[in-house]
Amino acid sequence: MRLGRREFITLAGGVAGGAALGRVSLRGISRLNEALEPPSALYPGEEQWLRSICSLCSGGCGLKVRTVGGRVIKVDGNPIYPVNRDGICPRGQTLTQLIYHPDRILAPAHRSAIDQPWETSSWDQTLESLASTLRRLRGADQQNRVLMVSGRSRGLTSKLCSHFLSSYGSNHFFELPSGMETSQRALEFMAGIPNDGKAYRMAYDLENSRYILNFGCDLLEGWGTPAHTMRLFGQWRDIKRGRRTTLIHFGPRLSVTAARSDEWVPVEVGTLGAMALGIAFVLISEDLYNRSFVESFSFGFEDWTDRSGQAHMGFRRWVREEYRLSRVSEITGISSETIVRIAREFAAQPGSIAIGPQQSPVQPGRLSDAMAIQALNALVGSIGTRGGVSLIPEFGWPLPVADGNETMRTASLDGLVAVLDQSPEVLILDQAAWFIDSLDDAHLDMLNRIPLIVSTSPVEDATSKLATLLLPDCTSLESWTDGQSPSAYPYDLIALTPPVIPPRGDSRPWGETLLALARMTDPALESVYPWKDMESLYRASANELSRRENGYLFGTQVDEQWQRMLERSGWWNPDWTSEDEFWDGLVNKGGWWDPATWVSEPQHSFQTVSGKFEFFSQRLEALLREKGGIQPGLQPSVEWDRQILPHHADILPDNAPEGFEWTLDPYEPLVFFGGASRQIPFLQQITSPYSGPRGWRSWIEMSAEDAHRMGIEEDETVWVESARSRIQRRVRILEGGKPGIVGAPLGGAPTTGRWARVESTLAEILVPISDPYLGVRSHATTRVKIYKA
Amino acid sequence: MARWGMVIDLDKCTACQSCVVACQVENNVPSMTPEESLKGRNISWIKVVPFPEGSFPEAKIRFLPLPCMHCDDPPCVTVCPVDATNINEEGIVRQIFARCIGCRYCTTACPYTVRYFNWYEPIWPQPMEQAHNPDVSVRPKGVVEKCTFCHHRLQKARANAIAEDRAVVAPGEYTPACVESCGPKAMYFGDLDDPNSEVSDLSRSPRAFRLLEELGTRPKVIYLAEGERSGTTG
Amino acid sequence: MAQLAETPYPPLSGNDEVLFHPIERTTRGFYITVAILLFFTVMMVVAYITQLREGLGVTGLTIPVYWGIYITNFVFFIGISHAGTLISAILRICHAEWRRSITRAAEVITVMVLLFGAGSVITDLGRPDRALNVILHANFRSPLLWDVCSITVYMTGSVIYLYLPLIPDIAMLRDRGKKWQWLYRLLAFGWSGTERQHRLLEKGIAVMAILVIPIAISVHTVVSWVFAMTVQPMWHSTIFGPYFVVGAIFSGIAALLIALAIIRKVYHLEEYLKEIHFRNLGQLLLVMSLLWFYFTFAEHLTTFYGNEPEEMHILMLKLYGPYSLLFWAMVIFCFIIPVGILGIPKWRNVTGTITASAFIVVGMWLERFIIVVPSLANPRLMPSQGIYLPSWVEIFISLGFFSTFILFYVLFTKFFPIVSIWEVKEGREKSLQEVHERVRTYIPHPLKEG
Amino acid sequence: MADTVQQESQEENAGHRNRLLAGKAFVAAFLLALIWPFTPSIEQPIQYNHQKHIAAGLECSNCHTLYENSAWAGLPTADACAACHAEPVTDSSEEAKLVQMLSEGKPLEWKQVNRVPNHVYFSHKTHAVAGEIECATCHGKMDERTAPPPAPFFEWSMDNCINCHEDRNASVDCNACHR
Repeated sequence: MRLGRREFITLAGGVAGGAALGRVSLRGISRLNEALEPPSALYPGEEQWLRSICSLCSGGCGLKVRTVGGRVIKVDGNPIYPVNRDGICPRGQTLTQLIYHPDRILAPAHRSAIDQPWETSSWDQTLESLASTLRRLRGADQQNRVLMVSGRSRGLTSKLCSHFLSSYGSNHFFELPSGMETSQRALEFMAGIPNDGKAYRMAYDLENSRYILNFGCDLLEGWGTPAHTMRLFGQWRDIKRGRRTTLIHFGPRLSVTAARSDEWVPVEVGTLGAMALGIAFVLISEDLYNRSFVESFSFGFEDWTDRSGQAHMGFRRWVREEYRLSRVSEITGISSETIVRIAREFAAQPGSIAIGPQQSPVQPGRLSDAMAIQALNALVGSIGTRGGVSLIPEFGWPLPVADGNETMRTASLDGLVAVLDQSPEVLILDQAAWFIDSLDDAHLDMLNRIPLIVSTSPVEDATSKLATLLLPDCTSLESWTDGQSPSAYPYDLIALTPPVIPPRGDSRPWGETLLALARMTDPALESVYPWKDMESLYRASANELSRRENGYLFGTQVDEQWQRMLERSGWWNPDWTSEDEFWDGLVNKGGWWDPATWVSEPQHSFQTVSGKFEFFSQRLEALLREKGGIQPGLQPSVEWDRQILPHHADILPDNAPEGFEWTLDPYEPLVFFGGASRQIPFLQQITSPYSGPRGWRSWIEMSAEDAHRMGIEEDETVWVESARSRIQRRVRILEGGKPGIVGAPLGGAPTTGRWARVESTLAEILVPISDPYLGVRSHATTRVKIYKA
Repeated sequence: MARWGMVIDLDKCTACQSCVVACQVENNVPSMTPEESLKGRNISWIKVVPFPEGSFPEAKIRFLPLPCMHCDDPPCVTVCPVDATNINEEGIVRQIFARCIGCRYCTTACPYTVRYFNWYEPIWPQPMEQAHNPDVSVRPKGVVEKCTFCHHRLQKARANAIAEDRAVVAPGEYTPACVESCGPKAMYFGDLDDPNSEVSDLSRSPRAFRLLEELGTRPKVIYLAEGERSGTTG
Repeated sequence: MAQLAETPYPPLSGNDEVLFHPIERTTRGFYITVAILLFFTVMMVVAYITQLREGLGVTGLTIPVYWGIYITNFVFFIGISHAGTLISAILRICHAEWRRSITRAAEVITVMVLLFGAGSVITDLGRPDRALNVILHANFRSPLLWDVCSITVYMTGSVIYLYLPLIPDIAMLRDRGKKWQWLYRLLAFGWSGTERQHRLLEKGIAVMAILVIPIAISVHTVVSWVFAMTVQPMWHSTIFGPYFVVGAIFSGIAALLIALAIIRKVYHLEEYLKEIHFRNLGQLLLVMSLLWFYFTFAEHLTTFYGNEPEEMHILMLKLYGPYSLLFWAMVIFCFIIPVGILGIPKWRNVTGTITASAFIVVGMWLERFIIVVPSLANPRLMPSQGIYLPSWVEIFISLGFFSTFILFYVLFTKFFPIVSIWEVKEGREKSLQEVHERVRTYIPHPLKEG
Repeated sequence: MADTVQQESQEENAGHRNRLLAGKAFVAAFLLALIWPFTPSIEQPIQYNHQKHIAAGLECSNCHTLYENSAWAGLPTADACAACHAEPVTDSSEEAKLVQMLSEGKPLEWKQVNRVPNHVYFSHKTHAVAGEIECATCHGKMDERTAPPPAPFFEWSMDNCINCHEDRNASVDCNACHR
């Protein structure tokens, strides 16, 4: 082919054009690529690691917070915080999502009715309007028409809340029950507490327990302090610690705890007490119980005669006659072999402990069951010993006021509902989403009649949905935050951290709001609380604490060992010599604690009538006498003893109506523990580890056997109907679950905010069962029928 | 050169999923809208997978935290048509988000299903983007992402080591977010090639096993099977 | 030689004017057809724009079903592409004289459908804007890149193979001097029908015919390797290569038969596409159906006897589980119905073969779906996440792909003769003689013996 | 076949050439259009004079406080400026602007000039301290600048990064930089 000039130009042009086009498209595509990139993050800025305390549940874990350029990036466990030491539960991790939640309430707001739009207003205005209402009611001597429900059960702000209400003149303060109330009451009845007006709490030395009989507690789903319990669980199974701690779980539902225990004993619903007594039967009849403890330090084990000459049945005979293995086996549905085996293991070594019964705000368990469980602890001598259970003085932030009286903390849901009947005028919901969660529609109607509902939630939640006045609190990272020994934790501890970031928007710590409210309501109140802000209140409180002569500022685990060793040799080497030093140490180290709180030598002086551990609680007897007995007209007799000795009583009627063949067992999953956190997307994505990430709506758990029989598929919608009402739920099929048992989580989809979904609450169908002794609900297990929607 | 690996003690795991959230927060993983979440499109570089065993009453549920296995012979790396995923000398399998074309061949080739795809532009409802970790890129839509063993933490640790004239990253200096957050301390992380490290010690335990070992992927995440219950007599 | 001159097969003559009709006369039916097809194309564009803007989230794909009907379409389209080039090349090499009027129709299918095969993969990409990375940062260890290579080569080969035999026909159109002169002039490449040009063309076609066969086989083998090279249960199979190739030829022939039947009917080409074409292709289809069944059977039986839990799980889902309906439909469509119809010589007519073909095309699409989805939907370490259902976006894009493919095909017939005119003419003029001569060479020569 | 092409009419050829020329022009325009707008110039709130400040004895780390110990260099805050400029020190109009802003309590919003893509991990500490790379290598001679740079001195492309890494034997592992 000849190559002329023209052809050459054509060719060259083509080549050049093609090459240019190629280059250009490549460039263009890379530009496009850049354009499609998400916008570059904000300019980073300086990185800091600060300390704080988690406020998402009553556990109050220590936090290590990473901030970059003044923004909270990551929250982790504080390695020197003794409760959680490094570890943290998933909820704590989501503080970033809470702080920067798109539905954060950033300024006070009010509305005339709940169907009206919100109007934001200044703090002064808003507080003044609330204060004027409070003044008016006080003037009319109607202080009791002011109610406060609080979601914080520990810490100085909580104390301030209850004290404020009592100084104001109302005695309707309610706070989140810890769920340990029933166990604690049982222990108080049997082991007694000093009558010195101080607060006491029950504590377990689980760190040193070797064999744990867990009667229904969801240890791994938010029991006590989630991160602490998880740390304990890791320690129980740490190969480096030598012996592994055995965990036996009793309960009808295949919970995460049941699944992760060494053995799951799927007892029938409401038979935990019978199970405990069955084990007691084996211990007694095989002579496996701790003879030295029972003979020297217990009362009511053998038959006895009271001062009036009335013969009483001893615990030994009671158990041997009433709780024979065959009967227990029949009640609980567990074979005698299993009961005998577990009882022998339980008695075989020191450090055995029985904990329970099952706990949650809706099912705190029965007193009689709890007493049966504590009786087991007495039989193996685990009261006050290493690895055992004890009642220790409640130690926390002192409120430095002259008059230390607080409103009695009424922790029962039923008590609260009763007050709602008395036409209250002001209801303050302080982070109380848990409370709304446990109410059914009828209760909510009652709430709707209250003229003024105040919500303090930092984000839109169930309380802000009901409220007509918002006083936005800030999260614990935005304010001075304290911590103290969480429930069941065996050591005295207080902690304090300064704010990590300034409050977002116009939110304000609730404690400071209360101080301001006190100032505005009444000069008398102002004189009680002379502090301008929480920092100065903490300072005053810390000064009181600095006068204590025990404990240490937080340190590493090595420090902890060393301090224990010192204490054992009778030494105490304080980290501070003055109030200022104490304050500085407290703020710098994050807190103070006493690693030697737990007395390792058995403490065998009991503050009971007999001065011993009472299998037959004379204090309970006195109480019953005062109340006129459970069954009116019943005279002291063996029948009388029956009511006082630990015993089993059916909670559900035997003859269930036709078709109501399932038992609904409500529980709190870890992510909704304490009722809040529904608005956090990361938590909605991990609601249950059972069936993968499928949150954003509530569900029920059904055994594979039942589901198969009913032809129900995973994720299918069904009706759950009780004698009261019916609700819809999605089904999660639980491979290996106990047939006839339906697990139902409390909590579910967010009720407000951008991700709100309409869902009927579980409370709608629950039929609460009251404890005959305490007069409050003990169970909410409910007979239901289930059919396809 | 270190060979980073993880040991997960299944005996200690409480299925709390703290690792899952820690990872999401650390690595700027977007949380899904409820609709997407219900479609099963959650991205979680580590997830807890239940393995029910046996039927009532002898039922057991084992929970398996499942991050990327960082296989020594990763099936995902060979199939990527554009070299967007690779394994480096230290055995970390990574995704180069800027190169990925989103063909999802790697996600299908991975026998562990631990690679995730960005179905949409990630959503950060204002002002949640404030909490972005500046050390980790935000992935655009249409690319695959996966666990990186928190590689950015290694980058930082190494930067520190270099600044302090150390040749290697000290043990404990580099820990992924999941391991750091684990409450029961069921997760361990370190250099598998260092015979004295905790992970290499644990990897030789009789309880140690690897997932789907028979596929020849040689995972660097090693599980410890559940321990035996203590004897019945003290 | 003298004897040959006395052959009783003188050249035939005939008028092929009818073959120009589709190009030169436009009917109302054409416009209606195009309008309908365009509608789906527009819907496809709308759906794709939605997907580009929003992301692949608008599809029904989830974790772990990362591949759905886009990939199914990809495998299916690439399979269909074997209709043309491969069949026509084999028939050419074998000197099967009946091929003359069907080769063009077949080759066009290949070229057109390959576009959509490749297009399916692009559609499936999360970042189509970065598709060029495949060239810029090629990783040759990836079977997907082998695909890119072999499909590119196949595409090039098929285009050349389509184009070469098209040249004399284009020249004919140019010489008729009607519409689109410039186009035909450009494409005719100066064809004047000289002896030298004919020789070159024949040589070119012959070379391409031979080249294209291994390329075609490699293409579908490599497509199968995309799956087989992973360790996923029921993908990791050694016979996937031949299995896919057989399936491809199978579906290709079926698609070709449907195309032929439509062309025959619409353009009144009964004289060119005779019953015998359908009968012959029908026989081929019957053979492929049996072969396909053999492979399917072998594949599943091996899995069943191996009894490997992961594989068995997927197999059981296919046989009895949520995919059983599709699975058994596939067996019926691809084996029972075709064999039932084509096995009876009387039914191996136009109606019979296209009925079978229609079932086979659907059945083979199902086969691809059943290979892609169940293995993904049930990964080893994850509880099943339900069944994958394609979203409207995927459905519209798939429908659009089919309709646009048909549209392109229709447009092709509008510009170029769908039956190779010169080859038909050549056959008429020379082949009787050639066949006669060729057949004589096969026969043992009795004359020499005497 | 070439014979045939040559036989095309002259007119046809001329038309062909014109089309070709038009095509070339199009391509050229396309190229220009794509390249032109992508070098935006960055305007800072204050026309800061690096030369003057460095001559007066300021160190890089006085304002870019983080560069020696973190991944980021850090941009000066209003407080840093206020340390000297609470009251005017010179009669510069830019300074007056600054003093005005400081007195009004307005934040000083510097615009980031050098920006690596979102998917890159770049540590100033590693480069400047451990790698002992002069600031000027990437940022140019800032001590000679009297006004803020409108565009990056260094082109932040992967090729440029890798070239330098190869020259200095630094890691070219993808994971060393991609995040």
